[in-house]
Amino acid sequence: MKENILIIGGGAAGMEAATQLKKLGLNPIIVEKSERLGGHIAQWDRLFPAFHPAKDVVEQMLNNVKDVDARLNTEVTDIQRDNNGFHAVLSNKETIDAKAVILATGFDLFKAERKQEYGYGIYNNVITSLELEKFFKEGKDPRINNPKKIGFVHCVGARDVKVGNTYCSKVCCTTALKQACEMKEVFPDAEVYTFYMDLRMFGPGYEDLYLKTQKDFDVKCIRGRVCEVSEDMDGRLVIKAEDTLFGKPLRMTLDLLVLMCSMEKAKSIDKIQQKLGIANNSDGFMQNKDMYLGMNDSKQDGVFVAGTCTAPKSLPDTIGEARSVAVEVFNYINNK
Amino acid sequence: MIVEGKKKIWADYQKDIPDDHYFYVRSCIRQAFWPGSEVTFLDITRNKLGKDFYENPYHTTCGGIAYHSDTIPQETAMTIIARQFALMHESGYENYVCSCITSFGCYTETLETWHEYPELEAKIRQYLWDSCKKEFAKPKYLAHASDIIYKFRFEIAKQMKYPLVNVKTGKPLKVVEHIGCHYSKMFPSKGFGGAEYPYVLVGMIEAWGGEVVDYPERRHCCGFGFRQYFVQADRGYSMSNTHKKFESMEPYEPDLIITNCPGCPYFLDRWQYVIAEQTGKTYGKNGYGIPALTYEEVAGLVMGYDPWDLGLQMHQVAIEPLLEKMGIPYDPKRKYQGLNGKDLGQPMCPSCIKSV
Amino acid sequence: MDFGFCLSPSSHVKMDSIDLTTFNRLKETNPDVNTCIACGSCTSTCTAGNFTEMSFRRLLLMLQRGKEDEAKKMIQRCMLCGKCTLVCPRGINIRKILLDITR
Amino acid sequence: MNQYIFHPFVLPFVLGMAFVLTYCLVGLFRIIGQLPKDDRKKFWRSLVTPKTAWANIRDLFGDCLFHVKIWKRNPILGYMHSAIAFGWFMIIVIGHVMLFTLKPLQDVDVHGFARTFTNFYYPIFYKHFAEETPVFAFLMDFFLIVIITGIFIAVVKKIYSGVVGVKRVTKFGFADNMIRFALWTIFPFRLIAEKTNIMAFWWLYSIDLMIFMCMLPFTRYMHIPTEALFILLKHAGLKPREPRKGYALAQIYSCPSCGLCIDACPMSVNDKNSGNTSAYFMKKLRNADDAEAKRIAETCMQCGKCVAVCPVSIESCDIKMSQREATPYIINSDHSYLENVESSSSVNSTVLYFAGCMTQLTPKIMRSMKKIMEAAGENYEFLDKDGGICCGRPMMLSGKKSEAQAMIDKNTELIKKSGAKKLVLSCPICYKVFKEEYKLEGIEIQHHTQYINELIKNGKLKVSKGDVNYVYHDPCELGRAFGVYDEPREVLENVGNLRKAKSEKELSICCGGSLGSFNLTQQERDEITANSVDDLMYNHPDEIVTACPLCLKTFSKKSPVQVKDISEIVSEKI
Repeated sequence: MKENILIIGGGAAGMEAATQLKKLGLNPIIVEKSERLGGHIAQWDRLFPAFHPAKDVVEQMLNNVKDVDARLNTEVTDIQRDNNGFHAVLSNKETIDAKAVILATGFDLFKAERKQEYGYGIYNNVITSLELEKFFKEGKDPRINNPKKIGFVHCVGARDVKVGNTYCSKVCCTTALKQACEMKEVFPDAEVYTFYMDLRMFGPGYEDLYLKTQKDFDVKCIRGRVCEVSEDMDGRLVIKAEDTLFGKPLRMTLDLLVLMCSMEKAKSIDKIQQKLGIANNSDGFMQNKDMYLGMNDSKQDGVFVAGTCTAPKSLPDTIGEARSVAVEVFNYINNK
Repeated sequence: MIVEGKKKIWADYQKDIPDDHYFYVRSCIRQAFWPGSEVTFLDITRNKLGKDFYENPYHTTCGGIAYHSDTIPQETAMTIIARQFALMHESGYENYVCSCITSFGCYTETLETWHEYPELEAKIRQYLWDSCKKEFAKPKYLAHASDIIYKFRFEIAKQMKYPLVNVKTGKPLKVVEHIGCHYSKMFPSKGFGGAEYPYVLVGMIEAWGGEVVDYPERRHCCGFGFRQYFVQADRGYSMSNTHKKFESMEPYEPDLIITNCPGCPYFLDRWQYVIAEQTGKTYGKNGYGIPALTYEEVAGLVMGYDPWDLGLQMHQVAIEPLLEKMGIPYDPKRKYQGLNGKDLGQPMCPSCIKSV
Repeated sequence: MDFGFCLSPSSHVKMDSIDLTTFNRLKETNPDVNTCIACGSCTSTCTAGNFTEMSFRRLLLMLQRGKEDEAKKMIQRCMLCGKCTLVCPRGINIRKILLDITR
Repeated sequence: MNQYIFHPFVLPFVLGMAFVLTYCLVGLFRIIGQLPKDDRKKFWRSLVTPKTAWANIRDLFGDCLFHVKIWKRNPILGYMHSAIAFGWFMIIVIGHVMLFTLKPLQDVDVHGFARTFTNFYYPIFYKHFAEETPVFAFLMDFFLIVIITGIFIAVVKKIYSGVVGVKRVTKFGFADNMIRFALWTIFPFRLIAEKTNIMAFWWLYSIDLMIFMCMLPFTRYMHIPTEALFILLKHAGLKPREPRKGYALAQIYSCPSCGLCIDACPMSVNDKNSGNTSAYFMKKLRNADDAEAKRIAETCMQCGKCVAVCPVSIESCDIKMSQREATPYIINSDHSYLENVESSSSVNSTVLYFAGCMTQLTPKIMRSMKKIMEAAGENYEFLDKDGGICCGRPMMLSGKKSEAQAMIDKNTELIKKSGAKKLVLSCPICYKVFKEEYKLEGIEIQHHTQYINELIKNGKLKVSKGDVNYVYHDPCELGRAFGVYDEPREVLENVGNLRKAKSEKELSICCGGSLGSFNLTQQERDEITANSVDDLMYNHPDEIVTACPLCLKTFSKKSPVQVKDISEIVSEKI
């Protein structure tokens, strides 16, 4: 039995699902739209909560899928159901027949320009969390020029009806604290502030990271959401927030502002999703069959979902889902 | 209130108290506030219970007031304490018992600090040598005097003449217990029953027939809080704390408050008068206040000591109603006579709270 | 008798005895008063808050803690410009609530 | 023999006519009496001022008789209305003309009072009483048939309103339905009566007329007699001061409840909200339902589209404002702290730029304006670089004029102190209040669309043309309020290609963010925004352009393409 399983998306979820499916004796085929596997996580430098190099994890995952059939720079342009399962047409005109489809299409990072009051793309020194991660990885970014005062804004594009995203993006809190610590490592003299609405330290070791952030790295956490950013004469950023615990509006001049952008379901899959008949939830993420026991099943027979296409998730969550989807698919093929 | 839960906590916080041979140190202020208390304590323990209590006439203050008021550094306070320990050592005792709660707190803090930082102990040893040419040994046991009474509460009960019972109704008296903050709030394991639900006074009340009143502000400070009280302008804060406690205990109609700290009975007693003057409100029945006694005074009362010998006339709040409830005979004429028969003088007649 | 000191008023919010009529009335017409997550966006962007103590976040709390007089005093500073409504991540109709408080 | 000159079946009609005439006369005195003194003076003067008198004549004919505005909206609707109204008017006129030419059937000479009284009903029932000439007979029959065709359309419209391009119609109560039915049956009855001369139909015809006239004052058909007065009052330049008195009352009676504003209102995307449109507002006022009128007045976004489409030009936005003023919120505003506010700008610039509260939240506009003014070599200064005072318009919108004045005064002081000759605003909300309420003599007030257009026209600003397809959204307070439609479009033509939205200019749809409404929830606003975006995306533009920071923020949430401010577009093309 060497059934084809089409996996759309070669990020953490896609790679891990492929690894497990291979082990289970099936033939996974990854279709990835970018020129490499690894997804968002490959752009990351270190992972929370323990500052583990992302490279280690990604390399291991890549190593696991080196025998897996993967099509890079390729997108699924059309997909149809037939008697044998699914018939997919790729952008390189190739066709694939598969018994089952796994949507592991992940997320798009919220476009920070949409929160115009934060001035991303307008002011020089406003960057996103992803750009900061690139800076840690590559060691240079013209906008990060020995800053003395650095601010992190949580919940950019999350928990905000004004951009239409009312959900919590789950990982940005911890990411912000991790990056705040890393900034202190790079610029020990800098003052680092985070502006949060709630700090949601839900996972193992996360609360310890929070403690470390305050204790060892002297990062100052201010409970209040930044609502306006402007630029002063010297091109430094003037931010306005309320220190809600102190109960006063606060104004501060910063050299660098990092926006913790939220996750949104990847838009590029919309067309295929429609063809497969997979609806979205009210938050824009894909609907699965059931929140508890059917989290990897879609409402369509033979179509499975894994990873952040259904909701914001951390890397361990995603890997766990990828493994469980492999089992689901295995059982599905065997019971056919 | 789940009594089992409390009992479990009480069981968790127990400590061993040696049976005999104690080195006793007095409190600076209790002797002035409640001159009968320490005398009664020694009389009960020595003569009624037959225990060996040694007092060294050279002992001084522990430095606690100055320390908590930030007027001397910790090293100085520790050196004073080291000298006390040296006196004990010289006298051949190793069980240290102090009458004052703040002292108890200071001693505990010092011993714990030395335990964590032996180099500091060495330094203090040097200071003591330099200043007094004395050497000290740390006590084997450290106890507060109320711990001793707690330990022997059943022996006292055996000799009891007037239990904490209302002779007219036959019902147990409702007793509020108030523990000095420094007894166990800093080191919960050093007090009977821990910090949240101390048992030391509850044990006495239960053993002597009373009923403990549990009220919402039971944990709250009496209002002494060194710095609040010392500055006159801040004294209102001190009184407000006391006020809060009384407002909270009032609905339970307590007959009596037992305390184990020098300051607490003082503030719980005197502020009742000031509150009455300022607000017109008294917390006892019929215009009287609620008597706030020390545990020694209560022990003395139940064992049949004469109230005036116990120094109960030193209380602002009249204790006559309590004596009548317990059925203890007293001579009203002797109230303001000293032990030598001379007139002590009467307090200025309060306009609100009844003094007789 | 003057002792040179007196009882200090309690600083506690007495939740058992506060009057929540205004807040409850407000809740009926504006259920979203309950959805505030106290992020402070309204306060920080407030045009009047630039010059005064005006803070809608605190104002809501005042009403919830029975400090109606303080709340009404604070409202007097409001310019009704609507910036707060624009930045609220929970989409609370702040201007409407401000106006309804005094009804 | 007088029996043929008079027949008892005319009595219902005569009674009805007498009633309605009395009612209208009393109403006229009442409305005029309720006008404030200065307004009344203005009114009398306007009647004799040639300019307004001419406008009166033009509109009386154009609107009351020929219904030009309805024809413009929708020809079928125009025909329907004209057929009934103009047709009826014509048979009344022709009937009166006939009165002098026809011979009674019974050759009886009627004189004096009897003659005058006869005039009253004679033309209405002439076929029963007189012999007709063929020409008149043809005319009368022709117009009667025309009326009946109009009624036919009306009946069809009642069943399916789509035939006249109307999605939603006003829902009527018992009285309005009843009088409509009376109106519809009057003419068929007359036709049958005239052709058959059966007495029962003459009776029915007369009774129908009575029902119509007696009910008229209590229904929407009151617009027939009132509209003329409303036109006169409007041309006198009055503003409604109180929501149910004087000028406003004339408008209330003039509203025909046609419901054209229901489809036009942006709120109607949600059927639940179509009850909050102007037609219903006027109805609530007419029925003296103050609580509902107040609620609707406060729900309205004040976008002004209902006024733009109204065939009678009812100024419902103004009436809603007067309703808000009538029962203002009691805040007891205290803006004494404004005294100490200082401007962050220095003196001695010719152009003063006031960003306003909303623009503080869209820094791109401020930055673009800065770039533009610098590129044009202007001597400029920002008034509220460091955050300023609200312009006062939002306060006005809550009906609190005097409170708004505190801010207006302070801003006026700051602006005058700067010595600038020109004030440029980015926010149409500010623009409206600056134009209407601020007294800034010698200082030209421009919105940045006008300002940029001027800079490009006089060559101060050089821009390059790209090939991006733009669609322009007219902000309500810039477009409908001040007719600034061409300047932004000219600017955009200079930098790219302009595509048309489905609804443009005075018909453009509010973005949904409006500060005007107090009651709309976020979700309701989102629905409006989505609808407005759909309208703008009609011709598949690459980018949506607007000229209001509030529109910009509102659209950004829902738009599938980039939304930009016009200043941003221009600054990209310098």
